[in-house]
Amino acid sequence: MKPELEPTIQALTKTFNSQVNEFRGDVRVTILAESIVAAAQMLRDEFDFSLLSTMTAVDFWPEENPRFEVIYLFTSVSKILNLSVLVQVPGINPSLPTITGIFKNAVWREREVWDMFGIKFEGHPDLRRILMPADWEGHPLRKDYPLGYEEPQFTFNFEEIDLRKPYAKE
Amino acid sequence: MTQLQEVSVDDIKHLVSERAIQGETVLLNMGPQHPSTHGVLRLLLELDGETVVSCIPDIGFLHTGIEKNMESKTYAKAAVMTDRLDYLNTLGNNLAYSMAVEKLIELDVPDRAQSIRVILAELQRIASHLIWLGTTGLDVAAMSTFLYCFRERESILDIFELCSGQRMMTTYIRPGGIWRDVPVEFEAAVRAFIKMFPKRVDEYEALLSRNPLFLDRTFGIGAVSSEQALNFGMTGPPLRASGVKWDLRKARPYSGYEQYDFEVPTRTEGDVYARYIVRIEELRQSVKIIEQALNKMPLGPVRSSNHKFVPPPRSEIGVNMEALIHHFKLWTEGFSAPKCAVYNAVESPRGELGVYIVSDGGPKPYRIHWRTPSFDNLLALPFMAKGVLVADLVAIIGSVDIVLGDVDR
Amino acid sequence: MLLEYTAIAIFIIVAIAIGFIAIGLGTIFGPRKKSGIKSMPYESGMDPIGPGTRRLPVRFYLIAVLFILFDIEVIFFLPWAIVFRQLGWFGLIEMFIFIIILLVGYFYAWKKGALEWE
Amino acid sequence: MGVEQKLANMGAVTTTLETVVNWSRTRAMWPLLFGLACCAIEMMAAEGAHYDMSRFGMELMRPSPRQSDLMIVAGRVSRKMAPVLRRLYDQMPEPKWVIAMGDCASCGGVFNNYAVVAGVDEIVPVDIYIAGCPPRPEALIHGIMTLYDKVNHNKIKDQA
Repeated sequence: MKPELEPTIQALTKTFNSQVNEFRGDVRVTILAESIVAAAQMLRDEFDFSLLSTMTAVDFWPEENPRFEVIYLFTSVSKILNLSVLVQVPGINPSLPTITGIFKNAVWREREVWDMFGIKFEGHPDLRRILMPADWEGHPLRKDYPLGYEEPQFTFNFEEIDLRKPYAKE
Repeated sequence: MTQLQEVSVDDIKHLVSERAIQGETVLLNMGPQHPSTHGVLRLLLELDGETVVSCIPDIGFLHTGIEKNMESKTYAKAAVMTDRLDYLNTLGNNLAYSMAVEKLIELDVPDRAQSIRVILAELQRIASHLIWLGTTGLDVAAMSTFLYCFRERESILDIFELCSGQRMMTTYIRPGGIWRDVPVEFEAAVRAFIKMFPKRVDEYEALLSRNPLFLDRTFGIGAVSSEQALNFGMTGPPLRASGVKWDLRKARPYSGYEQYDFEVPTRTEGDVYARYIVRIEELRQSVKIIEQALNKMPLGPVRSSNHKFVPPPRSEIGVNMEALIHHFKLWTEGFSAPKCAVYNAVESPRGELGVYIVSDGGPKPYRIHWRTPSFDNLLALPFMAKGVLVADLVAIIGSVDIVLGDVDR
Repeated sequence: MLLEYTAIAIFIIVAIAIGFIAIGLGTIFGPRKKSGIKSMPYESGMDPIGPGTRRLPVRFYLIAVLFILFDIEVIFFLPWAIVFRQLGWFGLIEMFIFIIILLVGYFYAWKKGALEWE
Repeated sequence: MGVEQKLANMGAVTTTLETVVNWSRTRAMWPLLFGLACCAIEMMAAEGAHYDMSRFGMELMRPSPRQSDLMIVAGRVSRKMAPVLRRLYDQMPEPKWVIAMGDCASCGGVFNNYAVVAGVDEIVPVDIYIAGCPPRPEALIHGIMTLYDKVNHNKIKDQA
């Protein structure tokens, strides 16, 4: 744990009840879903975490209640610090407040998390699918979404795959 | 004559201004197949004559689900997929992924492998910048730079082929070091390249830097201030061109970068010309790094000897029973990582390339997220493109240097 | 006298013939297959939005007129350049006056801002 | 249809006509500028000065499908790109050919998941498959040579 990170962690744990754990030098603070906007605002203004490096989600599928875990990774360019903030999100109609007001690059990151995991973001300017085609149903990066593995065509199973492969007519 | 399939304006009504709905401004698709979008990027442009009123990027045309695919492969086999992410910076992807896995399982890397990794990463940075320079030259009607840049890139690809047998998708940097030692001719080839290359960069500068046509097309266009750049999440040359001195090789040195002295070129204007100057300067700095790394390259093993995670060399398998067991376990089931999450970032030619691995204790990564720089650099395009001529928009897309494999993953 | 004209006539005939042969072979031997999508306007692979023909801003027209103006001026140089020797000083001065008149027009357009895009 | 379909079986006349027509088609076959992913970089390297694909009549990579005869699908085709690819193929004038460059275009390659079309032959009829990930520029030029052989041997009768 870098010494400069101490005041930030104290401030975070004081204002929002949060657990802090550290692994291999990365500090991770877990806070509640409602307070993410305030935390982001505080981190950017008071502690100069001016760059939202990335924002993504992880799907712990069999567990139902906190099924998703959304990770915000903040970087402070001036103090060369990294801090990741975790938010637990339930599985049934998951939703989170948006932080696009604070960080502009959250606009696309949140659209990607919506597209890949189906987590809604209230207040997002235009929450559309970003990577998948617009009429795609299902959210691919969820654990219960099939990989879409098709059996590759080798010599031994060439004929039967050839029959059902939809070749393009002229 | 079948009826013209027209996409009516009202299903994108919430994105464009109302002048488009009345039909005053033209809605044009600078679509997935376009010579100057550097890949399959679709820009829905709202044009008033030649000036761009608003530009709405639509990405995903090269989304290949690499993150989902990697979840079904073991750590060693997932390394092969990392090359296909940012296909101009294949060794940089390998480096980011290998260092993340090494951080996850606390694997040591011998010094010789560290310096070879630095040499290859810097050579890959030069090759990537050369493609950027060639294609941006093409976009701004300087046709000859394309041929010069690809001539130099061929000599870099010969070096990659020399040590790994493949030109682009080498997967040469793997968790625990590099795949095998570089051949004897490697050092001579790299020295020859370093001796020849600075003169070639002066050739490019002579072609473009003080060329009035190039200056008219690039000066003062698409300027981004440093606060806006940080707020958009831009990293790499576009951020350094806006005046923020943020380079991961200096900020958080990895793989031995702290031993080499090189400057991080920055400018303050943040426009297309500033990004051009920053990248041209980075070409020279990379040559300096390669030279120092080559001089400091120690002898010794190139891959960690911890055979729980790294497959033993083939010579040992026939002789040593334990090595055979390690080899068999690693290549069938793979090593299992502790249950935790790790983030590791590397400076790619486009910016901060980070890998976030969540592991559940099994041999396969539970979730891999790639923080790719082009995804955020592209986000600033609509802001830069407001009120700009279409020809300048082409120069701006070139200057941001996006790679669609990086954006769509 | 007649000989020169026959030379020019042959030249013109051969030029036209080559043009027709090149295009004719293509239309005769080339397979053609009409289809709805093929006749649709190409917009880098996507569906065109809105009607194709619409009102264009006036600046395009302005640029077009200026181009035609100065292009015709260049065409007038060609016959002058051929008989340049025979005309001698008279031709030179005549052509300078012609150029100066057009330069006046050019500066007028420049100062009025017709060349600026905005 | 062209006149050659009408006088299809006139022995010597059609064979010499055939060779002339096929010869003319292989001398300046302009590819469609359609680079998708990594194979596009190798295609650019093949177009560059070192391998110089323009020695084989491919001087110009035409961005618009109206002026191109050959579509080189260089890279992985995602589900979102498939309709665009089919539209571009339809908008190319006859006679047209398709080269599937690289494993991802030929059979989905490394990516066997929901997002990638496993092989471009599900969308457009492919003439030549080039293996390699990415195939070397020499492999691309070898593919073009095989395409020229194919074009030189195609009969006028079976031209739809």
